[in-house]
Amino acid sequence: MSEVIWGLGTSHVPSIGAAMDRGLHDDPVWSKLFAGYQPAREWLADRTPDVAVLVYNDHANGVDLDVVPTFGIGVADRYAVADEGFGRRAVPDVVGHPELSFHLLQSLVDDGFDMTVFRELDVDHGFTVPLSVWTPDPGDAWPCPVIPLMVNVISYPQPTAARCYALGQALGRALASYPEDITVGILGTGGMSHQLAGTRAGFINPTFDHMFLDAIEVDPEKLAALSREDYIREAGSEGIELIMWLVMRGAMNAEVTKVHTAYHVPASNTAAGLALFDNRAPARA
Amino acid sequence: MSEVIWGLGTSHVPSIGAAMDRGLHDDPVWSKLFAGYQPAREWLADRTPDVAVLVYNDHANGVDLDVVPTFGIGVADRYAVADEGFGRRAVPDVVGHPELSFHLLQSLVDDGFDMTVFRELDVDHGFTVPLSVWTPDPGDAWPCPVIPLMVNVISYPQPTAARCYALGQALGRALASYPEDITVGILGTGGMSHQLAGTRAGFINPTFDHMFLDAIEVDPEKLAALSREDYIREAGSEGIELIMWLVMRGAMNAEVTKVHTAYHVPASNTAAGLALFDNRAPARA
Amino acid sequence: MFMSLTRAQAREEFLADESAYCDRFGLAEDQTTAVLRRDWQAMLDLGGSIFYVYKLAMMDGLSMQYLGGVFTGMTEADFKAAMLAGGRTDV
Amino acid sequence: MFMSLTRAQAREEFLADESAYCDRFGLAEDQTTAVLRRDWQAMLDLGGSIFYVYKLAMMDGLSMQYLGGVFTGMTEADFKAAMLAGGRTDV
Ligand SMILES: [Fe+3]
Ligand SMILES: [Fe+3]
Repeated sequence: MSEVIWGLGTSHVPSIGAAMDRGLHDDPVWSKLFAGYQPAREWLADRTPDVAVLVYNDHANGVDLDVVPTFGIGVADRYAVADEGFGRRAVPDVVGHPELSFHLLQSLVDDGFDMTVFRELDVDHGFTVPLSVWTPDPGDAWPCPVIPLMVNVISYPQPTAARCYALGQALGRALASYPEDITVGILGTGGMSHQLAGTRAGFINPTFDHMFLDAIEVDPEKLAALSREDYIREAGSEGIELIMWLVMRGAMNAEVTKVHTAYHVPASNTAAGLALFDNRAPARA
Repeated sequence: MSEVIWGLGTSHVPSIGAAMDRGLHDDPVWSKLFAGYQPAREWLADRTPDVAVLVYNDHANGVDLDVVPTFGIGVADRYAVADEGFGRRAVPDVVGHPELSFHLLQSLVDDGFDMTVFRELDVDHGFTVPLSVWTPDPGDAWPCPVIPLMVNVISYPQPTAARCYALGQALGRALASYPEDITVGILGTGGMSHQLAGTRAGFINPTFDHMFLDAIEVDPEKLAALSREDYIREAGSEGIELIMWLVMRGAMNAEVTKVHTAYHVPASNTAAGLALFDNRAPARA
Repeated sequence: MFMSLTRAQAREEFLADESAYCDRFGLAEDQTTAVLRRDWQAMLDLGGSIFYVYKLAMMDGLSMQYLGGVFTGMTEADFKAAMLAGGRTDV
Repeated sequence: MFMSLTRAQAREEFLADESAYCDRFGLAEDQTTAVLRRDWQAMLDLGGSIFYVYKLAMMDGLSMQYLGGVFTGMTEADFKAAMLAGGRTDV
């Protein structure tokens, strides 16, 4: 069986990637955000898994909005970095893990999750920014193969938070039944509170965000019980991306150990948050 | 609420469409097949619903195999007839029903079905041949708006028969909760036994097909309990298309009244079957 | 149509003749007008996704914070300042 | 690549230079060879879906029953006759 060793929740704001690509680590606007990432990056550097599963959403870059899958999974051996309208980010393409992808696909479909399969997929900032948060200087390659798990959060009706949490639990079962002994890291991405368009553009709700950062560790069921409308009202129309953290959390043990959390406003128009959890029982740490 | 008034299961063999398009109704190879359709066509001609939902699969014509949704639903106001490699069939484009589509989409997603949404979709023989079986001479337009419900049956892993039956039941609930009083016909398409490629090419299993034609009326649970492998072994690699009849059946009442069934071998390489059920209680017929 | 702007060549074609490019993709007249006039609010009102609309803004060298200002009736500088001050917590 | 054959113009381009067309889509050498030689079984073995492969057969004016013959070592006439006799019920 494969073992989930950690789970990382993180925002995927494009400007975080842009700031890193332009070397603004020490810029006064950005330094506080990046300082908040540092303890997580150090802990993760010593715990590179054999494979990572990255739960994210595309922003009309890899997939046209004419076709909107609720849940998708990549089964390719390579995912190119997308050109989002201004040339692609200068970061490595993503190496996949087709064997584990196919195992997860089959397990999830048999478990009643109606996955859309991507044999080809370009990945956008929703995917590459979390990789950069994890690994600021990847060099020629990201630390390990990564499997994309795509969630529709940008087009109504999004899946419910409860369904995302259930997908995470099914993902946990699927990983546990993989024949090989490998270690896995899971990334849940997006959020935190933000709204890009409309009269509420610029909306930020730190109270909700802090509640979320606490509850994702100790009481994910509470977050899974919130409706689509709850998320949009409390976290803004794009804050509903937070439901993707529940997929990550669902794949982990009931009890996890918090390694680090960070919260910063703003990254561009968005509240940026990070939460890193150790999935191994304390005795084994 | 909307009311499902009938359910029609039918094969969608492309050569049936081609034979109709070339006026081969009375050709000796085809006349027996078309004679079998006649009673169903007459019954249906008097019972045109306000909208139809057509459960089908695409054959790498409307959607590239690089992206394979397990379940998809169209929400467009129009679906063009696809060019499958030899020019499009000379039949009308399909008029959709976006309002009912959106209602079904929302209900199904809230009910835990992970639909892929198609805002644009070309429909191939899997869609237009069943429409021709229902309505041989559509003239300028099909009898009513039709909503495509797409199922992956051509790429492993297909959804289980049980999941298809559950989708049908959810579809039935979604239709029942539609605010307007409209009548609906449901078409489940594909099958019956056939295999196109490999050493078993040409495989036909009339015993299984007749069992299926009986059980789809009186014991759909039995068919829903069969595995993917059962279908492929008993009905051939493309015979697994029959799981789409279970979506149709699931949306109907526990008890339905058989109007007509027909069975014919071969339509090209395929066993062609038809089953028409009245969903109204006998007292109302 | 905005999806096509993820290809560099398409971006050149668009800039060369914006109106012809809109025609090519079958945009309605009010949609084309909104694009040509850069009426960002109208693009949203006519059904454009913010993620598509943003692709056009990026080509114009405009930021999401500029758009945020447009949607809320602020200047870009005021919108940026509001974000740096912790965002709009009261809406 | 086979998906592109649903467009009439692409079919013309393919027929004009099949090998160049395969290159354009990045087919491996063994895949290109299978296409050029119309080695239908090899196309399947190399991972081609029957529904893609059939698009090529259709362009050649070949039927699914011709392919059925190829896969089972029969002539098209024999395969057709077997189907008309009720199909292959014993495999
Ligand atoms: Fe996002
Ligand atoms: Fe079919």
